[in-house]
Amino acid sequence: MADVTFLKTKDLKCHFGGIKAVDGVDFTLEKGEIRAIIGPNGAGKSTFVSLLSGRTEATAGEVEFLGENVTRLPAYKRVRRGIAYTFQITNIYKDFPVIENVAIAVQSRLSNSGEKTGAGRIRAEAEKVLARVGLSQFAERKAGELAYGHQRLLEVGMGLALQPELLILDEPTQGLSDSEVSDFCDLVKEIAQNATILLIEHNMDVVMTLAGRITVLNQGRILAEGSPEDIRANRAVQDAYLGRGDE
Amino acid sequence: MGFGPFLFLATLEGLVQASVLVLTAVGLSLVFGVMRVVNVAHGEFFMLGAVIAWFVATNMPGDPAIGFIAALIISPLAVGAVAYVADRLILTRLNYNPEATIVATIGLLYVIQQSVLMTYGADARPVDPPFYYTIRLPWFGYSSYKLFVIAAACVLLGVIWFVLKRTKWGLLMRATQFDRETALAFGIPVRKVYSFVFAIGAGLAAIGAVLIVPIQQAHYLMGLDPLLLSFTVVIIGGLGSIQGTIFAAILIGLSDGILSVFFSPTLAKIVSTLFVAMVLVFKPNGLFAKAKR
Amino acid sequence: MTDKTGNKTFNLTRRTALKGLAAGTSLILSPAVLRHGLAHAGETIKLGAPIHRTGIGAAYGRWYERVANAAVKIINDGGGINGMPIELIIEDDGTDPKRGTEVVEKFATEYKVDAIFGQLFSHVVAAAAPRAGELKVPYLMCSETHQLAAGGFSRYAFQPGITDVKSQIASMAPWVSKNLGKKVTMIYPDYAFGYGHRDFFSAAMKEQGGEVSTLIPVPPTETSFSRYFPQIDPSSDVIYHVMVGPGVLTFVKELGEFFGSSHPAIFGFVDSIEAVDLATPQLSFLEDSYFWEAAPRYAQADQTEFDKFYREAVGVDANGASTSDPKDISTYSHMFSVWETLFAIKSAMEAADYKGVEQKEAFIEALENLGTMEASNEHPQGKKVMDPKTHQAFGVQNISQVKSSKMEVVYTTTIEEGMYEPEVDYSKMSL
Amino acid sequence: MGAGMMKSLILHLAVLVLLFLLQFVISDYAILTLTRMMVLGIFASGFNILFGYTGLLSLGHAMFFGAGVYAAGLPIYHFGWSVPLAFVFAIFMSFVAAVIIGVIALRTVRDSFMILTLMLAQAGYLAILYFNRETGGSEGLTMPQASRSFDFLGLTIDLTDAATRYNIAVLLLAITIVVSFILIQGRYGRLFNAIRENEARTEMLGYNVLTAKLFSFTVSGTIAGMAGAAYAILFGYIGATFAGIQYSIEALLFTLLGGAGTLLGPLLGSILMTTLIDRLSEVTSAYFLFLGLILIALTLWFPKGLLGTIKEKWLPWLT
Amino acid sequence: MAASLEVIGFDTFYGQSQALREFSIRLEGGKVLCLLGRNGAGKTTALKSIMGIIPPRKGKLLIDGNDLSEKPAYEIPKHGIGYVPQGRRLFSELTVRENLEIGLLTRSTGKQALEHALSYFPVLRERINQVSGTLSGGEQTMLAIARALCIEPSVLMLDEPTEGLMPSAIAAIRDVVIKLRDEGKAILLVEQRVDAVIPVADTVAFMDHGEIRETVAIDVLKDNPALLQKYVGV
Repeated sequence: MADVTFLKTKDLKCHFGGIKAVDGVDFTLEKGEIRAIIGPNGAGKSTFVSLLSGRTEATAGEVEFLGENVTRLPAYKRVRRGIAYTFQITNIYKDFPVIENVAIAVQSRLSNSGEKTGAGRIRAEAEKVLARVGLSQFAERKAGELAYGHQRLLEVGMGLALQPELLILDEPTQGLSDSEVSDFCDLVKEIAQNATILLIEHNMDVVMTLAGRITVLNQGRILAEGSPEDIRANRAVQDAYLGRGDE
Repeated sequence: MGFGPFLFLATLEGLVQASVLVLTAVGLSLVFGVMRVVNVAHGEFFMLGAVIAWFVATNMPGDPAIGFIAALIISPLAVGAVAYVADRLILTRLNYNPEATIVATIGLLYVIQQSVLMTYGADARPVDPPFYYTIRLPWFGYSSYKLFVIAAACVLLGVIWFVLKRTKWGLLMRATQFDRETALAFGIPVRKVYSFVFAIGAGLAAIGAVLIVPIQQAHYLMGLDPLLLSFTVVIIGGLGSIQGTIFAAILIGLSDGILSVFFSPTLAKIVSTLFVAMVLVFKPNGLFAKAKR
Repeated sequence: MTDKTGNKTFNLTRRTALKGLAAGTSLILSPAVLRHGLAHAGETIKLGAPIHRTGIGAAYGRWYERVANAAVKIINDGGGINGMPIELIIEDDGTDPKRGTEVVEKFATEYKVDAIFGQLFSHVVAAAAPRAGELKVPYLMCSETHQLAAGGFSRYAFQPGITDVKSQIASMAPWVSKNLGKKVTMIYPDYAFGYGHRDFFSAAMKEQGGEVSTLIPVPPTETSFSRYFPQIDPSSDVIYHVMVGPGVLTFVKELGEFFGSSHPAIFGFVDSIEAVDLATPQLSFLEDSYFWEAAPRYAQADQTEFDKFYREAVGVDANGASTSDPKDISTYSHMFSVWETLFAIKSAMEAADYKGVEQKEAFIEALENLGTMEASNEHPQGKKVMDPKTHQAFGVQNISQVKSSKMEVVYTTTIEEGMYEPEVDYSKMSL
Repeated sequence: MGAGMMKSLILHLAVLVLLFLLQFVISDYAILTLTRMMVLGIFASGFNILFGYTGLLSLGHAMFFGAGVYAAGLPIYHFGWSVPLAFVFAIFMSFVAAVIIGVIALRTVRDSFMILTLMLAQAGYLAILYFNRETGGSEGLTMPQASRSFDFLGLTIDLTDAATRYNIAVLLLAITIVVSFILIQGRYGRLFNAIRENEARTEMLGYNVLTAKLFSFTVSGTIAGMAGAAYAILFGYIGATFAGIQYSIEALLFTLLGGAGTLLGPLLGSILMTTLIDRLSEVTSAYFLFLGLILIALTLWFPKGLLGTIKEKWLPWLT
Repeated sequence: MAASLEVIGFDTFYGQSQALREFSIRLEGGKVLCLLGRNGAGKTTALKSIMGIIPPRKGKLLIDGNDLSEKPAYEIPKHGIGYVPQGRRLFSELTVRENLEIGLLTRSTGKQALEHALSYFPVLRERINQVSGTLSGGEQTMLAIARALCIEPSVLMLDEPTEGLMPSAIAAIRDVVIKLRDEGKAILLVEQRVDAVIPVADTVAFMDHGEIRETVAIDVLKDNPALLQKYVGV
């Protein structure tokens, strides 16, 4: 059997009433990539990844993951197949201890893969994840009491705990300080050794540091795609950002 | 009796019921629409309105009509004041959190009900109607006061409509309902509007109650039925929509009156309750909701 | 030794180890002991009265309580029972089966009463009576329910004050069919109390060669009634109505509005206007219509000395209203049952020379053997006959006609007219 | 097993043992009333699985209590079924009812869920009235004398005996607590909590949230139904009031007072509230006034209830 | 002379997380100050904090020299701040007139103010009884501005007024902003796109992480593409 495409969308559309948030996107992603999606505000980036993760239902078109059509699968089933999503606005269990946040994700992975879900095992795995994202010292703290940057890391840690095939990071560095951003980039590089990463990002430094390829969305369509250098040089992209591409 | 007059009577009765129901339910709907608060104590405001009407009417010397008119003024004001205080003391402090307000208004329900029990007692007491006159039709007689109730409800609805659509007060409420944050940014004291809306909602229930006590009697347990019926009406009409509420009140009033003539009234209630439940499941914006957005 | 807490329920032999805990717990769980446990056994006769102070039975409960207090006062003023005064303990049962049962339990085990009396609404009785039997405390209901005579309860349950509804209804049918007509439309509450009327009266009419042609059940919580009236069969000779609950006044008012002056004969159970002032302007249509009454609300021309005495003691005037407020109408036709029940307890206890709970069995047997109770101050409604098998007392019933907004008795049944074959024999059951 | 879990287990077992031992020292009345408190405590415990642990506020849980009452009582009354058989049957019927109602009700959320459960319960209550020839309507039915004692595994169990009833209640309470404990300490407990705290996030972690909610709803409804069945067989009377709104609200009140999301909270709430009402009714007829005041006070100042506050402040390991 | 708008040291939080740090600005009448920064930098939060919708935990607010720090939110607009929120937030089920009347509610300025506001946008006059949700995007923005003008503000705050508009509409809005500035109003403008502000701004403040990182005069910015690169990307 020939290599299946890791992730592929065909003419994917999502319309809210008259607004065409995503309007016919053909997109492919290869295993092992770090791909960034950029674009001006309202370009449809978040809607697009919501369609991939199943948070939003597609109006038309298809999503294919590991050779299977997942367009009609509910979100939780896509997660079980390996698509993990981290939220743009920090979305954690604020009243629970940090470790419990991760443990919930670990339990999900273990029980979905039919493994034993003993309390000890879950805790051990959760501790490992916390170590990876550097939050071990806060394990017993209430998640809501963490600094904002640490909450973002926890958000990523929860995605990581699922050991996904594809990790979608929606504006992960938003609100992080410069030093946190660079730590974060290191973390993503490390994660990328085992997983494919799709990243929505505004911070161009981050994008340029991490991404192998960049996809530019504008007005719900793909405007350009290519290596960071190509994109930097692309006139259409600059127009889109500077607002002269409205017509 | 022929079928025609039969239907005619059922319709009249349905309209009387709808008249009282519409006032009560509009109050509930207004509170839900503007404040997003499900007020479980709404039926008790109704009951309180009836009881205060009794106190006013029995302590007012002279013609029953004077007592009645006094009740029509004093009772809604008094009930509104109670609601205003309740909002200030309880609901604002809960920050209008939906779950907490439901539980707290359940508490309020008991507090009002039992306070009335302690002061007014457990008896059902009648209020004299402002006038006695039975209209004799060829097939049956009908109380002229009941026709007055229908007319009064129409007038009051007109007033409500006018206030909401044509006055500064109405605009304040509607602005708060649609977007409280922006309302705040235009100098609308949202919290105060909330308190007043809560008071007005309760006052409307009280007016409905004053109109009904000459027909029914004031009793400390009379609040439950109007509460459930108002819920029904507000759900079918679409939560927070005043027009929908009016439509639904007439629909429910009429159908309840007519259905319970043909079926066992208990069965009619079961069917309508289940029907409402299904509306909630499958058409959560109410039966008359246009597809929005 | 007298327990310091006044609690006499402890078994001293088994409270060694956890003494402190027990004392604490019992204080929390049984606050009542502090108030009522102080009198020593054998000093008073304790009677527990669970009363419908609140809930849908409240209009009745208020008068039941008033009558109970009046009767107890008379008994105590006369030296009590067997030389012991009655200690009357009243608690609200909320007209609720669970609370009603709890109160019965409390009376039986906490207050350790000698007997319980006073519950009226049948759903409360249905829940509470069996528990009284299990706790082996005499339970005297004032409720009209037929559940007792139908064999639903135990040997501890009695109804000595008021005749049950089956008997009341059956004794009405011959008179109705003879004097008013044979074709009847019934309007009755859509719950147990109404079903009794529906079934017993239909059967009794059939026996008389009449028929109940239309049945109109109305939910007890209904607040407006007009829409039910078109179902009334216009060819009926008689409209038979019985309604209970807070909506009764609305019911009769709307019936009047609907019919105006021309209508079939109307026969109602007085329940439809219990606690309602007949002088209300809109009730004028009831003029000339008929009611069943157990005890006539309005003092009759031939009023007995006993009725006069009873009215005075309870504080009710000749119109059945409170002497302090002529607008406050009593539940005259039912509340006498409390009075007569208390005096039945008294005479049974005296017959058994009752001194305390040890003589409970003798007391029960004495209740069964009350036999004929003649009309007297103790039985102002009239003569009663206690059936030892069914534990049900039977008495006379009255049919009254409304004249000038008062009710005049036009016919009084004999006790025999209301008798039926016993369906149970409690006296053979174990105690 | 963690130390916290161990402590929690010991505490719960100790409470159960204490409840068993209490019967040797407390007054007769306390035994009678504590029996009822335990049965209602079981009902509230069932409610708590849904409300306290999963975060779904049902205002119609009396429908399951009522389902249990009638599914146990009617076969005994009409067909003379043996008590154990009727009891098991009632638990099964409550389970079926919970699954069906859950499938419908869980299509809605928040306000709508609360109103919908209220409406469905009201329909159930009216249905009992409507089928009054079978159910006895609002008057209810008194269980026949013959059903008040039965032979079970060679033992004659007399349900008119207070001590017997008390011990059956303790046993059923123990079963409820132990089952709940296992459930809550296990992976479902974590999942329920996660749903309560943040449903959307939980779905995005790969959980089928709807199934989990239905599971919680079913467990909750079945326990409530078992409590109802126990009520019917232990106290020998079935009536429509037990399916009324009042009982839905009592379950909520007990849970809020004792502490939502704690296993012993509902029982504690039931004991305190019933005792309070019992005391107050000696002084006033308007004892429900205090019920209302307590509800308001709880939402304003004590949203976590007694045990919930204790858990938060001092005993974080409490289940 | 006191500044029209002065914000001193706002610290604002969403629950635990801090959204504004030591946020301070000063704005004179007849000037336009632009807040620039990417999504989540705290621009909208800054405006909402000024309006009191999300009250700051710390800091001072002065309008025309009046200290409003302790005032409840609904008092603030009465002292002369008009607010055009992000996404316009019209009362879309109400008519154009009703939307404007909401602007009039809390000040007794009456019909005159309404007429004056409409004088900037003749097209709205034609649609005065139309339900505002049915207006075109550009008209909706105009209405949002007119509504803010109804309270006769000395300070006008606009949050991304040109977002999602056609270029022609953008130009029209821009002209009105310039006109208002020239009439002496102090204008605080939030934008993501530099090109939108270059023609109107006097000063640009770059925000990131809830802080103002740099404040530059517009002439400086025009000549310095490196700054553009740094804060807006590309």
